[in-house]
Amino acid sequence: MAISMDPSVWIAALLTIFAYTIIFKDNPLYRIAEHVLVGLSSGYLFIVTWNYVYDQSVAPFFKGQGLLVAGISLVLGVLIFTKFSKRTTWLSNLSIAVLVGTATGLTVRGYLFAQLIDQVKASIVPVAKLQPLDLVNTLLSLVIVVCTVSYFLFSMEHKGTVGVLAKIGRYGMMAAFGAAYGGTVMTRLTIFIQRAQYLLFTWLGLG
Amino acid sequence: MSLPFLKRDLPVVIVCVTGVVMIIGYFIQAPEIYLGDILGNLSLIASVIAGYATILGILTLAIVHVKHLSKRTQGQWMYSVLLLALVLAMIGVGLIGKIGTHPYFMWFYQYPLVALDTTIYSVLAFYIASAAFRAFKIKSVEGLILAVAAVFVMLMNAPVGAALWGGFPLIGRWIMDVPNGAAFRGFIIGSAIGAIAMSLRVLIGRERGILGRT
Amino acid sequence: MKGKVSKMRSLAGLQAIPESIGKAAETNRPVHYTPGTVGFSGGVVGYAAQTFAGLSVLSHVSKLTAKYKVPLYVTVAYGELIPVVESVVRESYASEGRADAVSTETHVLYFPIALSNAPYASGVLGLFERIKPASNIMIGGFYFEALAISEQGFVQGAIQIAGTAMTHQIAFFVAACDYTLIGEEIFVAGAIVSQDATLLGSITGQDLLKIIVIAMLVGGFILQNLGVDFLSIMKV
Amino acid sequence: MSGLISKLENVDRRVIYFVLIIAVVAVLLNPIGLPVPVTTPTRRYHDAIASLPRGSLVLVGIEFDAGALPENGPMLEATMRLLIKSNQRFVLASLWSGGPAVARIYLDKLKTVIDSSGKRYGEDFVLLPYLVGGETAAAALAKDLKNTAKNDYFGTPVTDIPVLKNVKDAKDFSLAICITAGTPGVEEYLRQWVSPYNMPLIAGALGVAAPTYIPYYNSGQIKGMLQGLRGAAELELIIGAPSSAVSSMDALSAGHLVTIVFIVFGNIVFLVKKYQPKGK
Repeated sequence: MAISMDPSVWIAALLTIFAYTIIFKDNPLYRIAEHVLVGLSSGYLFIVTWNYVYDQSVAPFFKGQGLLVAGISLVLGVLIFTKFSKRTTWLSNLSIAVLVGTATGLTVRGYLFAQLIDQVKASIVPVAKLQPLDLVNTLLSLVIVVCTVSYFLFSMEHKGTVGVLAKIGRYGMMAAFGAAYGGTVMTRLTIFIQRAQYLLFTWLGLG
Repeated sequence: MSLPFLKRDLPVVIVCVTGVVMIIGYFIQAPEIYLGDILGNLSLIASVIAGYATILGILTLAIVHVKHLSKRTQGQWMYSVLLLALVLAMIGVGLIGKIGTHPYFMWFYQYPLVALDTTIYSVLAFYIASAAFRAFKIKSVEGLILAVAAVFVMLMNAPVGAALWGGFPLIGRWIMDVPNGAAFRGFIIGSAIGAIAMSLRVLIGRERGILGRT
Repeated sequence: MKGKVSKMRSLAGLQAIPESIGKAAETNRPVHYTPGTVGFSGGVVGYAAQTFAGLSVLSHVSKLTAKYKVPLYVTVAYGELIPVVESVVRESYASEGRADAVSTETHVLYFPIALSNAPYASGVLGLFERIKPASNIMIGGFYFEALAISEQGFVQGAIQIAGTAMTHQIAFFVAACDYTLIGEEIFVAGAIVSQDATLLGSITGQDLLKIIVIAMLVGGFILQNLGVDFLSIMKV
Repeated sequence: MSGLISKLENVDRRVIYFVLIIAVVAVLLNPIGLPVPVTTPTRRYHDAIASLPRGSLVLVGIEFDAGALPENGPMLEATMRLLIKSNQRFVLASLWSGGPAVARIYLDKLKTVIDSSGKRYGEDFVLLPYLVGGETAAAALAKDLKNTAKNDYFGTPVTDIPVLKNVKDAKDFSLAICITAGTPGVEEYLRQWVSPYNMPLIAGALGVAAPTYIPYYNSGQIKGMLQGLRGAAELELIIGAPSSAVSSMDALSAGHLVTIVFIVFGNIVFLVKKYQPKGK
């Protein structure tokens, strides 16, 4: 294979190299890459977003359907722009309030069920039929879960029994964080390897 | 209604009402009450508001750079020109024909945008190595646990681990399953309780800062 | 309840905030703050609470920067946060009697999230090279930029305080930052610094709930293995 | 001596970056071919598909977009190969706006495999369009597929598509597969497909996310899991179709080794400094 003759590949490859220079030092090449990325992303985001808000809050008026929802969306959406004037900025709070309220409701739902109750249930395991090693692991897991939750007790200092539990909980979390860190190396390297393959093979035509 | 009420308290009332409707809607699933429709529409309205807010954000960003340009901020204004030109170019080609389908728009997406996006992402391969070099010094019991867990899991993931010693993947797997699984379970339980309490404080208007009040 | 303020365990990360802003004042360098990259809605079901936590700590941080007369840069990744952050900052400065300094000393910068968080990350990386913050405080929900920004903050020599409840990212904050708020700690941070009796009371409520959860875990485990079907009781 | 040690302890991070670049590039250009042993979660992922009676209907959730192609893409490719090889019927669906475009990349790539197996679009598999609404859409799809996606990706009404003829809701599927780069992803499937319908679920997860899904795997809510590119490489090897994931494995090993070597090196220097006799 030989070096690529495709101008598009050259642009992608050069921008890739420009962006990588940040790991050494700030320099004009990185700044170009940064501003190209932010600029293109903003334009892309504008198009995707405009497409969506137009469909939901403007188009219904031409079709004469779903006027109520579209009307409310349009009014609340446009109110956001009142933040540009000090006198009217409080109006944007009304739109934000709808966002906050909806998000809060979803948060309570999402956390209460999927996270809290399910995670408690998953720790309660029948052990009668387990192999000895699995039994030990199951009990150890329960201990770590309980200790980690105790670590998050705020209204008491970590002393005495609570102190011991919290300490074990913290050790457990450190093992978890180490594992999460180590497990991430693969994903990060994967994407770097993919970029390296692009530069070496697609662009330079080596290998 | 007085203006102070509209300014200070109406937003709190709106937060409370919409939030409560969202929560109740989850528990009451009786078709005759039509809460389902209200819920769906409320989520839709919220997503459209967020859409307009995104446009506000892009406008704000553009204003910052127009200011740099008009003031000729040293070492910045020419980058601002580049940025503004590309925002306009992207929007321009995006609006041709059926929105967001023009070949030029796809080209901007496929070559410069995806290349830069994944490159910034992959910069982490470097940062993760240098942060590990610094952070995984065994200065305490906690540091020891952190470093040992990280190394074993890395040696479980990389094929080279098993090639060096068959025990690496086994121990790595055990760390993943037992301490990692259990501690994250405790972490999630704690965070869930905290998030729910935080949300309830927001619903009753006690949490500062959320609606810009201190 | 009024008047009696419950005593809370101290969080090292919170105590470090005034110190790091003080250092910024001494060295004449700015403070960077971010309330995370999940927004209210743009992120996902359930993550908004972390943004709330970020905003509630911002109100504390901006009062301190107003007091110490330190320039404050707040970066956000969602448009809806711009008006909210601006008004938090405005009110904080007003409460310190420095309303006039908002337009010169504070900057709310928006970097978009489009295909991924990369544009936001690249924007903040570049910003750090230019402003060289002395203090970098990040509280909220984060994705991969957590490590990118904190490693860049380290290179710039900032004192870094970070907290998140994101399971995927907390490890990087622990590794790369000077102080961390882990998981639930971010949800109580704002309440602790406010010293508001009602909010502190709600933290005691959180603790009570945790004790109940522990009792359910241990009791449920024992009952289930004694033949009482605890799991089916828990079906809601 | 102590001057040298502090220099080593504070080694410039750029040295680390440089070594990492050299190691990865060198191995990419000269692959070694280290063995890749198959792990249990991958084995169970494979078995969940391979042990289904032939002709079972499987939902394949493509919950990622172009950004996650390096890691999720090979998982999808190997999974589709396995589905074809074990004679299953499947529905490709996505809660991510970029998902269907990703699916098309792999449908094109596997065209010869599909053609030679005699599988036909519409009869054995189908691609649904992007389903807007995240978790709500996942729930709606499980409850009433044909009213949620009225047409397939190419605009054909779903009522005219043979593979969907007798499909009403989630109960008509034998297995759900979620290959994901985040949210919406595994958690949405757990809440909307697994809990209400008792659907067996297997997942393809980014290496970064896999640890956080371990609780679900341990509790049996997820039956099998591909963890990162490594998982994809293992699956490629089990089904005898080594592809891009397998060829990246050596570079992955090199990158991991560099990181570990620096951690160990950092600690040696740190310990030497700590126990070095004080004073001159």
